[in-house]
Amino acid sequence: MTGYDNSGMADVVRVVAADDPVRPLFSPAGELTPEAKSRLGLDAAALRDLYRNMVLIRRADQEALNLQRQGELGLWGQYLGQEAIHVGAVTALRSDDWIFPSYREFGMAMVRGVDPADMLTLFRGLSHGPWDPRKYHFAPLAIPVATQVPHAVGFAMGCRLKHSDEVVLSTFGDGATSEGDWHEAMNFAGVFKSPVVFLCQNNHWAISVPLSKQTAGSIVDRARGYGFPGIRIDGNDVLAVYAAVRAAAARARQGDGPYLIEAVTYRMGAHTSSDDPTRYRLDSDLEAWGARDPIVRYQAWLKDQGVIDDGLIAAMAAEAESAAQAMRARLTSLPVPPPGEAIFGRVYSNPPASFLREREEFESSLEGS
Amino acid sequence: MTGYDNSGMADVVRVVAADDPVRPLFSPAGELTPEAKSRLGLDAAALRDLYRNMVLIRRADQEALNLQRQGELGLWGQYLGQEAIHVGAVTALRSDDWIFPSYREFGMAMVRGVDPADMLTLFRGLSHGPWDPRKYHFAPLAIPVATQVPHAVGFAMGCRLKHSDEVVLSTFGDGATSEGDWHEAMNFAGVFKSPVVFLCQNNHWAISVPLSKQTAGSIVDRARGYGFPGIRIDGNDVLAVYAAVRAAAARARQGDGPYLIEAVTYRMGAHTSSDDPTRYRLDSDLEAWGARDPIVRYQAWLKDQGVIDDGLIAAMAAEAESAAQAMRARLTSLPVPPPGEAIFGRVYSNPPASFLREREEFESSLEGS
Amino acid sequence: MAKAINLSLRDALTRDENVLIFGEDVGALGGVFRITDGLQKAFGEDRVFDTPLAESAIIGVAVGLALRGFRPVPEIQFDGFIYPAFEQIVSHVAKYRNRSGMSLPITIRVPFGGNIGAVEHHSESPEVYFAHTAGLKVVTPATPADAYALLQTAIDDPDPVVFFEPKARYYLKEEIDPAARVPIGKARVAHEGTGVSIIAYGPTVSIALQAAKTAAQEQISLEVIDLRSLSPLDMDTVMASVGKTHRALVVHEAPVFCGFGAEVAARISHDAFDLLEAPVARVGGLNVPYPPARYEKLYLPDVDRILQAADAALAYG
Amino acid sequence: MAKAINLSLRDALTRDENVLIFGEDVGALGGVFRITDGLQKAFGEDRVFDTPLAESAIIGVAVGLALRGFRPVPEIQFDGFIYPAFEQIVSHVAKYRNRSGMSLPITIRVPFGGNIGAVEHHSESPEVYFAHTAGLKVVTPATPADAYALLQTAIDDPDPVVFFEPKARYYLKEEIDPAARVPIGKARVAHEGTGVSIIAYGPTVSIALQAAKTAAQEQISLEVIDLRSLSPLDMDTVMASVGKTHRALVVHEAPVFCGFGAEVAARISHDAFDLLEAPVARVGGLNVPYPPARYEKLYLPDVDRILQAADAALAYG
Ligand SMILES: Cc1ncc(C[n+]2csc(CCOP(=O)(O)OP(=O)(O)O)c2C)c(N)n1
Ligand SMILES: Cc1ncc(C[n+]2csc(CCOP(=O)(O)OP(=O)(O)O)c2C)c(N)n1
Ligand SMILES: [Mg+2]
Ligand SMILES: [Mg+2]
Repeated sequence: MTGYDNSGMADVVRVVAADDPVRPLFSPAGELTPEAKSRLGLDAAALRDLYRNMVLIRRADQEALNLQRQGELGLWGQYLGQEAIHVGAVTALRSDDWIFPSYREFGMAMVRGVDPADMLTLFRGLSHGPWDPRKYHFAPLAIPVATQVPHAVGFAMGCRLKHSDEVVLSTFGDGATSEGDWHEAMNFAGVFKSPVVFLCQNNHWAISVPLSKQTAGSIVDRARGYGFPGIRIDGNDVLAVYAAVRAAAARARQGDGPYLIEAVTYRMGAHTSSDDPTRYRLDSDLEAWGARDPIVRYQAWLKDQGVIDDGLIAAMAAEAESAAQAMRARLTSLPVPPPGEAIFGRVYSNPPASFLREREEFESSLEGS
Repeated sequence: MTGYDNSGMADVVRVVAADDPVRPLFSPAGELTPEAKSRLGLDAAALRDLYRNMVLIRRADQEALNLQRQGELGLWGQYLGQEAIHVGAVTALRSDDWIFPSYREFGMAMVRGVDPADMLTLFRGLSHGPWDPRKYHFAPLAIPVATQVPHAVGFAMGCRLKHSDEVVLSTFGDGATSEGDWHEAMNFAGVFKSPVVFLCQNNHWAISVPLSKQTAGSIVDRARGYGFPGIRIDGNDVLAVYAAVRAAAARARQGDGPYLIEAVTYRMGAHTSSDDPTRYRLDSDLEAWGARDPIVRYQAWLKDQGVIDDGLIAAMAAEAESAAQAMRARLTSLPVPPPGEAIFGRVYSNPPASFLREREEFESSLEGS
Repeated sequence: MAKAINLSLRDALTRDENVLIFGEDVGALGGVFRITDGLQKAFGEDRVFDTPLAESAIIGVAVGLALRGFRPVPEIQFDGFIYPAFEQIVSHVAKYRNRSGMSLPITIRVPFGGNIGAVEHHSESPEVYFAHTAGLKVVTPATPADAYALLQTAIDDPDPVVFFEPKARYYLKEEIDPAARVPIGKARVAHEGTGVSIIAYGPTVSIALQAAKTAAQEQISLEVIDLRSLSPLDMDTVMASVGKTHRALVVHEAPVFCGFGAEVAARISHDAFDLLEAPVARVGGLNVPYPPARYEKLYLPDVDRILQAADAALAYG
Repeated sequence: MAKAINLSLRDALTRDENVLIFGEDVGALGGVFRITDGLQKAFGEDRVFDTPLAESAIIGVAVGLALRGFRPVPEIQFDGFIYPAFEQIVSHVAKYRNRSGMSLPITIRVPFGGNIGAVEHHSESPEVYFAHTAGLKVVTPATPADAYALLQTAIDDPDPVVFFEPKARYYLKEEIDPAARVPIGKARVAHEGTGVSIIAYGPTVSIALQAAKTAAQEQISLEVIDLRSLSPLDMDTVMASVGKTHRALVVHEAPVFCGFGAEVAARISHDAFDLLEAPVARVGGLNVPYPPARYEKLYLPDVDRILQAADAALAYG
């Protein structure tokens, strides 16, 4: 401890981890530098794959919206405009790195290989969680805002305790940063130096509440208060997201702790199919952000680089089209699981006798009717 | 809105209120500058009063501990070592500025004029809140950590909505900053630009958990993330606390919003009378911080300034002694309120009939026995 | 009912300048159910405002605003999102007056219940958590007229009230009498009958009424009691009914185990011990987490299950 | 009982390397009740560690740790401080398996109940909030032996368990058989009798036993059932007892209104309708916030109130 002098408070001054492998890759405005872009080490096939995945998930998003409008889904929340984050982030991770999403990360799950038709059964009212998280290292969607963030941190704490080298991606929206769970989890991550990358998808809206009414200060500035670095980047540039997540994940993997990435983007659709953005949003915003469309921009750059041509673009569009049709066909033909199993089947590993009795009574009452 | 250029993210960049009337008063290490000290505008009487109040509340604290040891109180939580914060902060406020304390602010309440014997009935198991907050503009003690912070912010929001010019003091410990409520309240204060001064009493411990295991990053750095300024100051210097709170309150009063003061101090006693610090704390810490005792330091300075002499010091000690004896005498002679009133009397303003029936039955059952 | 609640809020805002409405999306959007539609426009951003996404703070600042002299009417967007505010409600809203003598005239509005085909966390029935919490008053209307009048009473009440709105009944329409008031703690006989007393509240009242109608065709007479207030519970009205019928069953959407029906059944069984001609039955949600939408009709009480329980009660012994 | 729980944790840590203990002050201090005394020293900071002061995150990270393959045994320091974690417990701990197929072998330890002369928020009995929440198992021991054995079972169970420890009984001492196990969902007959069945759990079991002893002196025979498990509830044992006595009363510290006793009373009244010779009585806390310590004995159920209720049951009709 300390005497009464300047160092008197030295013990309460925590220096933010000086090392920051992400910052050098970006301009002060959050754009990936040309220099960093040239050093990504992605070959043409990999660059094309980023494009292809963005096209695939956007088309699936559109198809899901169609399905909702046709009454095949109860609800749909578009991620239109956020494809660069979904594709860039997942591609930057190792396949055994776990992802803890909120509820808008359908695209991320697709990139991870979860079958989109299976996933849609959630929005069709058939299941609360249609995939096995262990198979895809992809946690169930979390609907209560920000509540998944402590799960991600706990999982990352566990990776460290097991001396394994996976890292965890925790993704959430701008609105989520207002919740207490978000703060508690950020502080835990800092205190336990957990291998977790926090990825805020700042799409400017929490349903109808704009960032200006949601967040005092700025989201990225908060990282410092938790003792780890953070950066605000252009969330509509798939390569920027890829570069930032990859560098932050590498840093976490080597034991240097958490990192916060604030990826700035824009929710081009409604909050969900139940929402009516005309009540609170100006069309002019859409236009401005439409000009920054992540797919259009990336396509232009790829052409520029001669990595892609109109033939390939058309081919990928066609692939996305048939994938969307296949998704629709499979979804609408999927059987409805039997009620007993759907309602009682997964509640307990070790179901109490009274619970099993209730299930039996329920199932026989169905036969009855 | 913005096109696709650097200003593309301009709308998410919130600049922390540039004005900071507190910072200039302090050295980078958080010491009040001699210059600022000379400009406090406190006359000799006021300077003496700060000393007198610290002596009074320390003696009361000691007497409460004695009472606990003698079985007159069920519990006592000392604030030994934190007197400069208690006295400096309250003195810097207007008497109609509300204070929302946690559970260790007995000294603050005394300075506000709450009768100490009445207050002690809380720790004697006679009442959950023995004073009328409206009379003293001093909210009830809040035992669930950090839960009072949103109350303070809501109250401050209300002051603004009523166009009145009171400000609110929200005080809490270092451990409290880990709770979700703390974060949510800080963000609300920033978003609604509420007239509230956040005063963290960083006494290095949350029961047995040291700051290093409690807080990632640093507490004061978090203010920036909420869009308002903050400063870390020497919490064992009553003039530093007075100056910081007064300047932050003046800023809030004129509509410039919240301010965070991290007053660094040390919990010289046990967490409470139920605690055993020998299990987790080194005596050497106590020695080091003992050397920074707020009363000893301030006394030396006052003598130096010729504001106080041994005669006055002895007189104040005597006054504190008799006040402590009076507190003890009054406490032990206070009647035990009748059970019916104590248990049922304050639950509802508009008690349901069934509730009144239950109270009647209860009271007649007492006559019965 | 949505319109009735909107009107009730509007009238409260007009009548008392200290009434404040706030929560997530209650401003420009008018709430995800449009309950606060047009209120911000009419009363301004100081009276009706959006908050950040933080339920604990929404309730916590309501406490502070109430202490400052306001009558806060915070909205919790969905039943499933009241849990983050649980500590503020249980440790402060319910207990603050008991420790300070200061009243908290807060009305917490919560759309609750299922049957809307929603995704997880949007169809919960958490009412008993609050009914068990001393210091709170807990009410829920079943009709637009009651929604209007009960909300007026709740907002005027000096004590904190949790106001549960049966969201699956928002579509109901009815003439509103702005002078009408419904006291907290007073149940109503929604349908007179002699055979079995069906005790319901909120979303299950209309199902109970359907059951009564169906039963009538078979010359079975069911009485339907709409509790309206869960805490305090109006046992006088309940016992008056059971005094007639000597048979009772309770219906709610929440899981039966430790649900509000347990209190009602325990009380009736106790107070009407010598009167009862059949055990008090409970018809409610299954003891599982709320299921996916496709299965909710099987989870929720329905007319058939009510009629079966009523028949069993009548056939008993 | 404190020693028994400490030993149970120690044995679990030894037996299964995936068992983790964490919470506020559980490390160097050994917990405010010394329940984890010496465990960090013995098993290291990776197995037994202090956390920041944040209950929601304590439970939230327990979920993440369980998903990663651990068996977390988080401690909530006091009953009154579990509320901030309510959302994580109700929306995730209870429902996670139902949406993911992944089990959460989490045991949440919570010292609960009053009678310790504490300040506000340190004497709460929140058990029914969790018993009503489908997906959780809720247990509470009344003796050191049961505390040891039930905690072993809880930690081994693949499903989440809320383990309520009657803190006012921590002082109880008893020989421990490390091989003993108590299954979740099995009540025990704590004292045989024929006159009235007293259903108790946790802190009220010893009061019920005292009542039984006192009554015996007046040739009144009371049977005491210690539920041990609230969810699931062992109605077989309860009904076997009521089948003998035809009279029952339930005792707990929580307020009676919508307390766990409501479920027990409703079930007995229903299942034993033809057997009962007196209404099922409930003896519990008053329907007020927990009072200041000086008054808690008047708030809490005691031997006299139990005996009065038993006499009334015996005298009934
Ligand atoms: C705890 C909680 N409160 C409220 C809601 C209702 N709700 C669903 S999404 C949402 C806005 C979330 O905004 P953000 O975090 O920015 O994510 P985005 O929808 O923009 O992807 C709200 C308020 C919820 N799901 N959970
Ligand atoms: C929500 C909650 N959790 C746990 C506790 C138990 N507890 C009482 S004080 C305390 C430590 C608080 O530390 P700090 O905020 O630094 O305040 P200090 O005691 O140092 O003044 C804890 C954990 C509590 N009162 N409330
Ligand atoms: Mg958003
Ligand atoms: Mg502290």
